[in-house]
Amino acid sequence: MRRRVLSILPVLLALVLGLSACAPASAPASAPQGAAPEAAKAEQGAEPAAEMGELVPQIVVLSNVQAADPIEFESTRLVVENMKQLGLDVEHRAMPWEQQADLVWYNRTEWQMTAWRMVGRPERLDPDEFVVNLFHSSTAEKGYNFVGFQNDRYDQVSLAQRATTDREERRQLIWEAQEIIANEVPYAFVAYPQLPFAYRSDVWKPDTIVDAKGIGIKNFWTFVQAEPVGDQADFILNTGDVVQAINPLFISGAADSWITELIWDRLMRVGPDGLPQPWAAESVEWEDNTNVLVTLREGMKWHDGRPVTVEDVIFSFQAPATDEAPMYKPFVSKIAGIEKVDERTVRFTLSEPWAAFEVASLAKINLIPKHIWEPILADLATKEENAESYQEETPIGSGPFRFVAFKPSEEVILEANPEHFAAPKASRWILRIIPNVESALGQLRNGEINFLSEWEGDPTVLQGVADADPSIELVATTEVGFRFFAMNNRVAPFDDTAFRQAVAYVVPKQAIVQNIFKGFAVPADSHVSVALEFWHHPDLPQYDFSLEKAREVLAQAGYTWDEEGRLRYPAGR
Amino acid sequence: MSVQSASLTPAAQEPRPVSGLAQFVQMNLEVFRRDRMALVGACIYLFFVLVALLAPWIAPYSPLEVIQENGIWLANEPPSPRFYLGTTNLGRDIFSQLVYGSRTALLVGFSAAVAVALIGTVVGLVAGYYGGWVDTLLMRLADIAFGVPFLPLVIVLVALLEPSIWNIVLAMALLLWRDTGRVIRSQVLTVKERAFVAAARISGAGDLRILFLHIAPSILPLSFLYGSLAIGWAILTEASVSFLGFGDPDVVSWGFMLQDAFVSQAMSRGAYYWIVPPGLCIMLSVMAGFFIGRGYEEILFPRLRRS
Amino acid sequence: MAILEIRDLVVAYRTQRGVVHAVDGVSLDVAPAQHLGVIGESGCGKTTLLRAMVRVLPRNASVPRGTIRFKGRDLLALSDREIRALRWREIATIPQASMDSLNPVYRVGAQLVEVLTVRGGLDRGAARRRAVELFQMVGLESQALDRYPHEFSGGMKQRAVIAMALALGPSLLLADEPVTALDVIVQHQILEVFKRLEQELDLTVILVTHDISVVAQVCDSVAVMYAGRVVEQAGTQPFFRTPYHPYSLGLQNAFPNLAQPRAELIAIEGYPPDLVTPPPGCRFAPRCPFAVDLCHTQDPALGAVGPGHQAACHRTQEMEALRAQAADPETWLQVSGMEAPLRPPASPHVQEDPVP
Amino acid sequence: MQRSVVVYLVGRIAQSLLVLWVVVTFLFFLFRLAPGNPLVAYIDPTFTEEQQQALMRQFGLDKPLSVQYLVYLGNLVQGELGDSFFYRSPVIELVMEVLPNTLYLTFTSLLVAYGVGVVGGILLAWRRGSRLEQMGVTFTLMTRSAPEFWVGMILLTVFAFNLGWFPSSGATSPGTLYASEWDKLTSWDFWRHMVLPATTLALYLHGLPLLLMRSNMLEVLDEDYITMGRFMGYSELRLMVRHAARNALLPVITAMALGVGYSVGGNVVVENVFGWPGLGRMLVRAVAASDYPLAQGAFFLIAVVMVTMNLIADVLYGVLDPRIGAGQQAQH
Repeated sequence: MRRRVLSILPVLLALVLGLSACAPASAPASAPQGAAPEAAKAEQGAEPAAEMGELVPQIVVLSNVQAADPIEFESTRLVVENMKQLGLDVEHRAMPWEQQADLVWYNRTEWQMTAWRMVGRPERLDPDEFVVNLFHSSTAEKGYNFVGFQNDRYDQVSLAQRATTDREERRQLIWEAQEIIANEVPYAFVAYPQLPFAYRSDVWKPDTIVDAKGIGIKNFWTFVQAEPVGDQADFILNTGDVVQAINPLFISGAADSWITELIWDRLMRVGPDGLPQPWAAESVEWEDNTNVLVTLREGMKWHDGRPVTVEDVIFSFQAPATDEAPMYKPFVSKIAGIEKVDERTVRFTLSEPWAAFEVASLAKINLIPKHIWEPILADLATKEENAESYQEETPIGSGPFRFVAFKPSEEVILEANPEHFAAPKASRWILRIIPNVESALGQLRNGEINFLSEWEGDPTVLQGVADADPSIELVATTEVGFRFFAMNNRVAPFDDTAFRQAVAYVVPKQAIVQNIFKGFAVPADSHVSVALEFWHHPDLPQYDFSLEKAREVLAQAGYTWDEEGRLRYPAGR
Repeated sequence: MSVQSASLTPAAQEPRPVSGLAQFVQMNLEVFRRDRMALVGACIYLFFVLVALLAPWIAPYSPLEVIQENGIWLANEPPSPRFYLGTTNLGRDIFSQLVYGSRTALLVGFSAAVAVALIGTVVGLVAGYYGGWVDTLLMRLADIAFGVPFLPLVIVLVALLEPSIWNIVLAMALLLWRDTGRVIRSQVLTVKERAFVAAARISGAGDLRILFLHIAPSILPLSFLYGSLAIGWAILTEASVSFLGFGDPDVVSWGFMLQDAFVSQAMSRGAYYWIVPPGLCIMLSVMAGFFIGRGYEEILFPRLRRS
Repeated sequence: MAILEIRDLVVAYRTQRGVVHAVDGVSLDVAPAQHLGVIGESGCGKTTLLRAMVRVLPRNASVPRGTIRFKGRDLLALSDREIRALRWREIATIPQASMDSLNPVYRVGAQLVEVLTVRGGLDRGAARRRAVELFQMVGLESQALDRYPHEFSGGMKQRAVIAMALALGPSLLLADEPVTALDVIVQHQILEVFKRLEQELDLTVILVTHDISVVAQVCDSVAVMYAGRVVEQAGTQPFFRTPYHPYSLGLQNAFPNLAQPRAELIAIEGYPPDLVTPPPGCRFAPRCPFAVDLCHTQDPALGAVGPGHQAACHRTQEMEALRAQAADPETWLQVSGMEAPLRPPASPHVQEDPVP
Repeated sequence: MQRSVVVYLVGRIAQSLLVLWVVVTFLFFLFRLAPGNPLVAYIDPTFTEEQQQALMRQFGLDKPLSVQYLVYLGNLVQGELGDSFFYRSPVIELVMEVLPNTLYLTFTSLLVAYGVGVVGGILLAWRRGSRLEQMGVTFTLMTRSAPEFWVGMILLTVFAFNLGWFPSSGATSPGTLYASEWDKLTSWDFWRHMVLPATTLALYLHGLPLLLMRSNMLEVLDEDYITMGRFMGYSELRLMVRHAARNALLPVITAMALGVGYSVGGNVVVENVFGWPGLGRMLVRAVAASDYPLAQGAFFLIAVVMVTMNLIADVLYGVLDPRIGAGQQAQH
């Protein structure tokens, strides 16, 4: 019941805010509508009423609940306290993620400010997704631009970088995009978390563990290249998530994606350096801005023994274009045509120039066997369900690992495919579902697992364990993802850049990194992570924590404080 | 956690009858006078009630306050004169949380006990006294309640409504009246055949008067028995629900503390000072309920009595 | 030579109110093949006496004094194992409330077979055959062996218990109120069985009852107990013809006697005394219509009043006259001592209070 | 008599079905009437309106509530529980996959608990009034009062993390494949994983049978047939075990049948502490992930086990106690 009431509050709030925003400049001159008696009292003070703006309304800051995301919750608590120092009436409202998401994504005018996080994914190693999706005006209505950021120059720049195939030119554009964001402050950035991973160096040779930029040592390359020290050759890692599905046409849970990557090959792979490199393709050749010639490796075989053919490749890119794999559809939407050139070569024709084609399409689409999926898709076309609901009994791909067993909520077992061109050194790859991180750590210590691929817990605990046990190696990697406070640019007072800048100044990034992240994070200043060294703008305004600076920015923009210390809008607003 | 185990009494035994208010009061006093365990139980509750009432004076800090010194959080501090039980991984005083946790435990425990005992007693009285279709209906309802898994229901309710201790109490009230209701009904069935009830009826007393003045006093000890057991169930349930992460995030309870410790690797840190005290408090308070329950049981079912 | 000699036996119960001497200085001799009836109101210590003989006493009971010699062995000095070995093989007991003495969850036959195999050492086949025999002996059909106790009538259960008691051919049979809970016709049938078996098997029997008509039917001698003491002991004939204790007179008045049917039954006023604080002098004095001052101060000893006839009363000399008075109901209404308790004292068994 | 047994059984089963129907209905509307779109957690914001609609259609959420309800009931009768939002696969397959694990854990811990409880109860009753009894009862009340997850945490810390005797999570060692359920049940590895969770549960569960057994024994020991047994010269052991315990056991066995039902629901916490791949963990996850069909399915299955066990308990009582004839049951 209370929940209903709660959800009405923001509506009312938005209504009031909306009205006051719509109200013409004459608003202050007219009787102070809805003004509290205190405001009237203040007007009787020494200063003439006309010179004082209206009271800045109450602000509600959303966050996840403490139990589910203590980092977010605690950071929010700190920021809220600091915002109060600015003379604001601020309330911290924690709610389960589902409710928070419901409000932020689906009720875009009904919230003001929220703590949020963007997670790192392999495809995000190219800045394109964040640069375009997060702030382009076209995604403001329904897409990722939930803060409703509107900037014409940004729209131009972000799309231009997408169309450019020249790396240096693209870098300049991406830097400009970062500058715009840093100045306009739609987000108040907090930190790029560092992901701690650990493995047993008495099982895996340290020099065969690959640290990928922005992703960490838990990556495809490690899985394929890790070399056992002794007889134990099973690569055993943990996940706290359950495995949802093993399906090449369904982007499901985070844990699932690691499995799909290993079972199914792709034409290209994002390398440890973050750049795409040919994989199942022997070569990828840009004939011009819209035509790409891809040559398939020789001698590849599906796990059922049949050869991988050019027809399979074409099928793999055509299948997602139907409605049967909605999640993969965006990755092939700009492909106008695929043409078989010879038994090993295909030509992709794009509908428009697309710089991210390699990363977002060639390195994204799983190669699937036509002889298996064609009848399945034909059957599904007649049904309500699509390919996402289809679980093969034994998934067949051509990748470096073959499927052995899937015990939902227990484990997934894959075995090495010795016939693969990049045959793994490990003999099996076993993903254990261990809901409690502490159990996972215990199992790493006694060798039940030998690769800690997820650590939701306190990184200092892991550090302590690694320090005490010489055969446990800890590797922390700065993420592509980041944490931030999103400010709804559509609603007051966050519709004012100066106000947003002031908020950015009261986010104590250093303290949060030190106390809440326990040092396992880097203060953030951009939506392009420092992990992406090449793309990250090295010289952005930092908004280091300073209440004075925040007040100064507000004062310069014409904000005032009444004698009770409450923040008021600039006169005339 | 099975709920049916609330009663340790063989169903076949017929409880000792009690009639009249004076005898009723005397019996309640007798419970604590005669049974040392019941007295211990009462003392434990008394202790926790005092702690809960005096929490702001006993606890050195506010339970969720992050304690800092020069901008550094005092996290993972071991027990010391400043922090009797150390601090959490986010720099909160564990002792203060423990003290405030007693408030939640008692609030949940007593309100659930009252709800369960009240509903169960009224259902049992009405079903047993009126019989007929009322009885059939209520007892079918009890059968249904017996078919609903308790903890899963609490989890679902709390997740669907909102994570609040009142929803835990609600879930308990929805289900746990079943044991109380059944036992009290059968007791009413025997009591209502007794001479004094017939006498009251002949002297022209109305149904309500008979029910509440003549029958109710003799079954109230049974309500108390089930009520005191319900206190324990409620505290345990709240702790379990909190532990599974469905608890009210704004309410510090012992279950919340254990959940916090569990997800903050207190075990790996060897932070026994964080893990052990909340569990002990839960255990003590639940045990106190059992002790008092046993006291009533031994008075009600004298054959079990020990010297 | 007596098969059983009891000398100065005292059995005490510890209760919350104090120590109760339920049996207080009893001496008895039982000869082989003797059928002794022990009579008295409930609470007089009959059952305790019986249970003491096989040492199956409640946990709060103790035997501070006395001896029980059975075939020359002192039962009270035997180890637990020895006395257990003796039970049922030598001394079988038909307990009070033998209605409930069968385990409800086992078939009756199985219980009979159990005692035959476990205590009698027979193999299952032999035990089964013997069980059929025993059932025939007590007048039960062999099919009844496969039924559960709750499918039996009261009389059948009693017969079954008798069959069990006879299973191992004991030399002494203790029977505690064997027919009390049965209706008159069944009582009669059971007693017939009893009489027949006593003769056929040459048993020594001690039968405890409050119903003197039962004694008249099946016993050849009688002991009367009052408040933990034996107050009169005699052969059945002399006892009914010339009782020497006023309590015996009262008992005879209070029960219909098959031998001497009477129109009117006269009850003894009051109840047996509270044995935590027994009255000084003769324990029956408070209820005795013939009590004199002496009776209230001095405890009479058991003394011979005839051949094989003993009684404990100060006025045995005048008994002829007193018997005549006793026949008049008015006599019993003028009880001299008024200290007789208004409520029956709680039985020590109900008060049982396990003390470590 | 035979006839009345049949009538009784049919009536009792019908009653169980009625209970299940009410539970299912209650659950259905509880989930559907919860505020917000049930699929909110599963609709990616980038989905087009059409894609969202397609998803709603796929899960049958586009139809009116009453139709949804009838469809749900219809499916239920055929053993279908709908599709999981999260796994996109049939709920029935998912829950049936983990049900055995929950049942193994439940039965193991119950057998241990009832074994210990019954023997302990006999012992305490036999030694009534002694210090042993005092201590035994206090210890049992303590374990009954301690939250299971806390006991589990302590066992984990000591036996898994510090001593390393037992694994801390899961039901099998990594990469273990069993040819059949039988292979799994006869493997040492499986039981090694079972030790800690089963001990935790058994520590909690043994209290009920122990206290019940003790009080039943105290009752039975006062019965005349026990005294009769003494007269008959049976040994104390025989009397305790064959005569008293056999009778005192009846309510305990019934309680155990009920206990299966209650534990299947109550295992939730322990399964989560020990990462046991069972129904309880699945339920908690499903609820947390707003996977309503799965949560409903898991809940339903738990309710089925409970109701079935209640039924079995009732019938068992009649079967085991010769005193309770079918006629009496029919009246009940």
